[in-house]
Amino acid sequence: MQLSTPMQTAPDIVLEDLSLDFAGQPLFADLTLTLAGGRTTCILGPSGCGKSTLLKLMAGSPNLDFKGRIRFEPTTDSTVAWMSQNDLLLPWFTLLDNVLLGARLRGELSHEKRAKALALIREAGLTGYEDKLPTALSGGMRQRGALLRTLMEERPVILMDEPFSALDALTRVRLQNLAARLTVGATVVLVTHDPMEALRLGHTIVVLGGAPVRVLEIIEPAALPPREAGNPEVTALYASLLKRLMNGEAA
Amino acid sequence: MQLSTPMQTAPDIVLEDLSLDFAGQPLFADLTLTLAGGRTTCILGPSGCGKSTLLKLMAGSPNLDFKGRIRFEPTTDSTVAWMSQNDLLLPWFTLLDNVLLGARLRGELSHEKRAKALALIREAGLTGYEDKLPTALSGGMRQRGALLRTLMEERPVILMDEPFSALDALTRVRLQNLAARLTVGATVVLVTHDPMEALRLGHTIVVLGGAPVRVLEIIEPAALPPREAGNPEVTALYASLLKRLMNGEAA
Amino acid sequence: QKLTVLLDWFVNPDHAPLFVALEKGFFKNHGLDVTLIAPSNPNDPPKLVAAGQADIAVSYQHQHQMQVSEGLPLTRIATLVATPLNSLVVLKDGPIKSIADLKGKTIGYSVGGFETALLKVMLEKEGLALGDVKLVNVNFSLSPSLFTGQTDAVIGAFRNFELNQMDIEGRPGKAFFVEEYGVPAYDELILVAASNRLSDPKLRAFVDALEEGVQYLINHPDESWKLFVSGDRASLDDELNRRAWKDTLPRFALRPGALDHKRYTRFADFLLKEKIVDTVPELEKWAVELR
Amino acid sequence: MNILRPLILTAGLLLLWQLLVTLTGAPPYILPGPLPVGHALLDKFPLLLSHLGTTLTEILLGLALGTILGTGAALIMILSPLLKRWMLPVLVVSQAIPVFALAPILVLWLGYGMASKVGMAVLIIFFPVASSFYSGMQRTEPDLLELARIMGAKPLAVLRTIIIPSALPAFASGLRVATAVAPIGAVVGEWVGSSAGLGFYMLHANARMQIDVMFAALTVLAVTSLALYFLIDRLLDKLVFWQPKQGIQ
Amino acid sequence: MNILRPLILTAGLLLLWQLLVTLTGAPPYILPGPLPVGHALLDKFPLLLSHLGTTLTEILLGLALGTILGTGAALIMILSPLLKRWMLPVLVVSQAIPVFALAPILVLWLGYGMASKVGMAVLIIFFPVASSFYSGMQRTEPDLLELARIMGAKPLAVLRTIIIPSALPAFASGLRVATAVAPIGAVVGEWVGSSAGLGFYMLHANARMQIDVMFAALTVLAVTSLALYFLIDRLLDKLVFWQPKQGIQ
Ligand SMILES: Nc1ncnc2c1ncn2[C@@H]1O[C@H](COP(=O)(O)OP(=O)(O)OP(=O)(O)O)[C@@H](O)[C@H]1O
Ligand SMILES: Nc1ncnc2c1ncn2[C@@H]1O[C@H](COP(=O)(O)OP(=O)(O)OP(=O)(O)O)[C@@H](O)[C@H]1O
Ligand SMILES: [Mg+2]
Ligand SMILES: [Mg+2]
Repeated sequence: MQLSTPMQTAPDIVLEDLSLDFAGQPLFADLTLTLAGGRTTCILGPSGCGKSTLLKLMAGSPNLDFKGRIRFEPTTDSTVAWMSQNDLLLPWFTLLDNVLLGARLRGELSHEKRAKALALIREAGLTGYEDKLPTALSGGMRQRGALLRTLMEERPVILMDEPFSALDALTRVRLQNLAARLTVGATVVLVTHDPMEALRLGHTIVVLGGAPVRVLEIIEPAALPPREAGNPEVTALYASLLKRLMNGEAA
Repeated sequence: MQLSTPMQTAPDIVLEDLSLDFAGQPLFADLTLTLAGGRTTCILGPSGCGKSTLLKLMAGSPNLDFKGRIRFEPTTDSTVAWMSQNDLLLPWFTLLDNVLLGARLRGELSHEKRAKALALIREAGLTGYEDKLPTALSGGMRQRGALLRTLMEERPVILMDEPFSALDALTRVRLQNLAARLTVGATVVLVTHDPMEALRLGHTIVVLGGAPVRVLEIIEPAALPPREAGNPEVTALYASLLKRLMNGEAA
Repeated sequence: QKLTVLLDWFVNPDHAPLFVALEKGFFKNHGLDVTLIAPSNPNDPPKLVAAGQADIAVSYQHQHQMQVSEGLPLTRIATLVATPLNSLVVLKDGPIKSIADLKGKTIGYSVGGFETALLKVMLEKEGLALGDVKLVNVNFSLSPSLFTGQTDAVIGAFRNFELNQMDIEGRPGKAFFVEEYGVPAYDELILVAASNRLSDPKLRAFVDALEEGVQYLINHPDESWKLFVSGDRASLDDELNRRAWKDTLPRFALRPGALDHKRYTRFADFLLKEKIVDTVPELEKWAVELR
Repeated sequence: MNILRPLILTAGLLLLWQLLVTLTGAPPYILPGPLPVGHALLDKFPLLLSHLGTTLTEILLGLALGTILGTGAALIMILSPLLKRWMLPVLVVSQAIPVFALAPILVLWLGYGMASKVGMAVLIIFFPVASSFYSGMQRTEPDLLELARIMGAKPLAVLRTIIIPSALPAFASGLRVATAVAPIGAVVGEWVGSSAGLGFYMLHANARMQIDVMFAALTVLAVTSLALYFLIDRLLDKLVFWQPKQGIQ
Repeated sequence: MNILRPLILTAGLLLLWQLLVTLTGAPPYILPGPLPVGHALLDKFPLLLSHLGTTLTEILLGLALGTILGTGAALIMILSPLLKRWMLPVLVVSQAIPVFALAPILVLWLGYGMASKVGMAVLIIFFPVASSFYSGMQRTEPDLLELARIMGAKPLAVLRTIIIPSALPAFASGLRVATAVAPIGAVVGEWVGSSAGLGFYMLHANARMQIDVMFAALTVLAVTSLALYFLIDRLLDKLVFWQPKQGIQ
C-alpha cells in the first residue's frame, strides 16, 4: 500500500509552563517540553504519571482546566488524530464503519476511503471481520480497529496512547511497521510502556517521572526509525533505558 | 505481607476435545490440553486466537455453547477467580470497594478483608487512591485495581487475562512479583503477549496458534518461577520463543 | 345552510325532538343542514358556542345563568325539557325514608355549586343544614356509589334516567323531586346561541323545525322511537332507553321557542339568593323568544 | 415463540379476573366477570370493531406524532441548553394540566375533528419519549464526544452517528412507556368530544350503566394495547440490535 | 445558581401565556390571560393553599408508593422471567384502563377517602418507574454478571451491588417522567370522588364557570409540579453521582 503524502507541514508541539491539578494534587507543575515537528516522540513513564492526560491536553480537550500554553508551531487547525487508551469503538458500527468513523463524521465518505479502509484492515490481519460488531472482536482486534481508525485520519499530528499494548509480538511488529510507514512526516506522539517499542519507533524518547511529573531523560538514537530490534544501538540503549525505568522516579 | 495458605488443593484443569464455533467459524476443534494443578501456566498466542474465550470457558461461563469436557481434577466448586481483559471496575464504587467486591458479593466483608485490601493497595503503589472512583484513575491504575480484586479472592484456580499489559516496566515487575507471591500453590492461568513475562512467571508456557487454534509448543523451564529477567535460561529461551512467535501460525 | 349543534352529553332520549326533526327531515325542510355532536363534558358546549365553534349548544338553565353571570355572551333561544329532571335519589329499600333521615349521612354529587345549592334548599326545608351531611364529589358514578354503600344519597340523578337504571339493576331507587322541596321550577335542558348572532334567521328556522319535531314525537311516539334508534344509533335500543323514553315524553317543551319571563326571573332570583350567581343581567340579555 | 403460551396466558388472566370478581365480591354493575363481558363482546362485536378502528387510528397517529415531537423536543433541548431552560418548564407543566381544562382550548384551536383527539393523545405520549431520549443523549460517553470533536466532526454527524445511537436504549425504554399509555391517550382524547371510538363508546356505555358493554370495550382496548405493546417491544429490540436483551439469571 | 434566572424565566413564561391568549384570540372563558388569573389567585390564595395541601399529600404519597411498587414490580420481573411473563401484560393493561371504568372499582375497594386517590395516582406513576428500572436492569453489562457469578456472589448481593446501580440512570429517567405525571395522577384521583384538593376545586370552579379561578388553581398546580420536578431532578443527579450530567456541546 502506498503512503499518502502528509497534507500539511507537521508542526512542533510546544508545551510551556503547563500546570494542572486533579483534586488539589498537582499533576503537572510548570512542565515545559517541545516535541519536534515531523518526528515520532515516544513517551515512557510510570503508570498514573499523567501521560494520557498530557495527550488529551495536546488534543485540546475543553474539559481540562490547565494553566500555561500549548502551541503548535506553525499554527494549524484541525490537525490532530487521537487514539485513546481504551478503544472507543462504537458498538453499533461494524469494524469497517468504525475505521471509517472520521470520514463519516466529516461527511467525507467516499469510495476511495472505503477502499483504503479495507486495505488497512487487510494489512492489520482483520480480513473477514469487516462486518463484525465490536462485541464479536477480541481485545487485540478492537485495539487494531482503533489504531486503523486513527491512521485513516492522515493528520499532521497523531497522538496515540498505548496503541499496541494488547497485541502479540508478531502482530505488534507488523502494526508498528504499518503505523511507522503511514505516519512518516507527521508529528507523532506515542505513549508506551514498552521500551523496545519506544526504541524501535521514536526519533526521540522522552522518559517522564516524579510527582508533579517532570522530564527525566530524553534519548535521541542516531539511526532513523523504524529500527530493527537486533540493531546494536537499540540493544545498547535498551539495557540502559530499562535500567533507568526500573530505578523509578527516584532517578 | 504474608501469603495466606491456599485453602484447597489446587486442581488440574483438563480440557478434552473442546470445540466451539463463532458465527459458523470453528474457534476450537477438538482441543485437548491439561494444565497442571498448583502451577502457573502462561498462555501466548496471536491476537484473536481464542485465549480470552478459553479463559471464559475455564471459568464456566454459561453463555458459551461448546462441545467437549472441561474438568477440574480433583473436582472442586466455586474455585475460580477471573480477571478479564478489560478491568470491569464498578464505576459507582471506590477503588477500595472495588478491590473488596468479591467479599461484598459473598457477604464476607470484615475488618481483616479491609486491612488486607488496604495492604494490597499499598503494595500496588495505589496509596492515596483508595477512595477514588474508577473515572479518576489512569488506565494502569484501573488494571492494578482489577488485579488486586482478583488476588483478594484467594482461590485455588486463578485465571488472568493480560493482567499487566497497561503497566510500565517497574510497576509491572512489582506486580508480577506480588501476584507470583500471592498465587503460590494455586493453579494459575495467565494470558499474556509478553514472552519475557511468560518466561518469568510460568512453570509452563503454552504457545497457541493456527485456526482452529491448536497447541504449537509447550515450554517448561527448569528453574522455578518467578525467574529473574537476567537468568541465562530465560535469556536463552527468550530468543527461541520470540523467534517462534515471530514466525506466526505457519510454524 | 350548515348548522352545528353541540349536545350536552351522549345521545339519550332527552334529545329525542332533535333526532326526530333530523330524521323526519324537518331541518332540511327549513333549509338547514344540521350536525349534532356529543361531547363528554357538559360544561364545554356553551363555551364553544360563545367562542364561535358551533351555532347552538344544549345547556342547562342553571348552567346557562352561571355562564351568563360570568360574562359569556350566550342567550337561551329555546327549551328542550321544560321541567326539572334533577332529583335526590336514595335506595328504595334503604334506611332513608325522608330527607330528614339524611342527618349525618354522606351525599354524593357530580356538579359542584348548583347541586349542592339544591341540596341545601331541600335540607333546609326539612330543618337540616348543609353542615349536617357529608358531601363528596363522585363525578362519574352516581348510582354505583349508592349501590356500593359509599354514599347514602345522591343529588344530580335524573328522574327519567337513574331511577330506571337502578330499577333495571334490581336496586330500585326512590327520588325526592327538587321542585317539591322549595326549589322553583325551571327548564332542565335549553338551547343557547351566541348573543351576537340572534338575528341569524337560521336560528329561528331551527326552533321552528324543532317544534315540528316535538309535535311529531308526541303524536307518534312509537314511530319516533324507531326513528331515534335507527341507523348508527341502533345501539341505543335497549331496556333503559325504552323506559327513559317513556318517562321523558311528557317533559318536552311543546312550545320550544316560548319564554315564560316570570319563571325565568324567579329562578334567576333563586340562584342569586343562593349565591350560585352574583349578578343577573336583564332577562333580554340572556333569554329571548326569537323573532 | 410457543403458540401455546399466549393461550395459557390468556386463560390464566381470565381466571385471575374471575377470581378477583369472586374474591372481592364486586357486584356486576361495578366489575362484571369475564363471562357476561364475553357475552357482550360477542353481541356488540361489529360495533366494537368499528369503534376500535377510530381509536386505533388515533393511537397510531398520536404515537407517531408524539414520538416525532418528543424526539424533536429532546433534540432541541440537547442542542441548545438555552432553549432547554425555557422548554423544560413548559413541557413539565404540560403534563400537569388536566383534560377538562385543556379540552375546550384544544377544540377551539383544532375543532371537533380527529385533530383535537390526536392532539390530546400526543400530549400524553410525547413526554416519556422526550424525557428518556433527552436523558439518554445526556449520558453519551464523554470520550466519544471528545473523539468526534478531535476528528473535526460536523455537529449533525455527531448527533446522528454518536449521540442518537447512544441514547437509543433509553429512547426505547421511553417509547415502551409511551406505547403503554398511548391507548389511554387516545381514550382521553375522545373525551374532548367525539362520536366514535372506544373511549367514546365506553363513556357512553358507562353513562347508561351498560357495564358489561363497557368492559367489553375495555377488553378490546386492553387486547389492542397488549398487541401494540408487544409489537413495538419487538421492533425496539431490533432497533438496539447491538445490545441484545438478556435475562439476568 | 443564579437568583435572576428563575425570575426572568417566570416573567418570560407569563409573557408567553399572554402572547398565546392574544395571538389565538382565545376568549377569557376558555383561556383567560395571566392578569385575571393572577387576580383570582390572590383572591383565593388561602383556599387554594388549603386545597394544595390535600393534593400535595396525595402527590407525595402517590409518588412514594408508586416508586416503591414500581421498583418492586421491576425487581420481581427481573428476578423471575416466569412471573414477568404473567405480570407484564397485567401492567400494560393497567395503563390502558380509563379512570371512569376504574373509579367505581377503586372506590368500592378503597372508599372515598385518601386511599382511592392515592391508588389512582399510584397507578399512573408506577408504570414509568417499573418499565425504566426494568429495562435498565436488563441492560446490566453481562461481563459484570459473569464476574459476580464467578465470585460466588449471593443473588441479593448481585442485585444490590451490580444490577441496581447499573439501572439507576434508567431508573432516574423513569422517575423523572413519573414526577412530571404525578400531579395529574393526584388530580385524576380526585375525580374519582373527593371533597378537597386542587383537582376537586378545579372541577368545582369549572362547573361554576369560574374559569379564572380554575386557572388560578391550575397555576398553583403547575408551580407545584415544577418545584417538585426540579427538586427530584436534583436528588436524582445526586443518586447517579458517578455519572455527572453533562451538556453535549
Ligand atoms: N461474542 C462473540 N461473538 C462472535 N465472535 C466472537 C465473540 N467473542 C469472541 N469472538 C471471536 O472469537 C475469536 C477469539 O476471541 P478472543 O477474545 O478469545 O481472542 P484472544 O485470543 O483473547 O485475542 P486478544 O489477544 O486479541 O485478546 C475472535 O476471532 C473473535 O472474533
Ligand atoms: N478525571 C480525573 N479526575 C481526577 N483525577 C484524574 C482524572 N483523570 C486522571 N486523573 C489522575 O491523573 C493522574 C494521571 O492520569 P493519566 O491517565 O494521565 O495517567 P497515565 O500516565 O496515562 O497512566 P497509565 O500509564 O496508567 O495509563 C492519575 O493519578 C489519575 O488519578
Ligand atoms: Mg494512560
Ligand atoms: Mg483476549
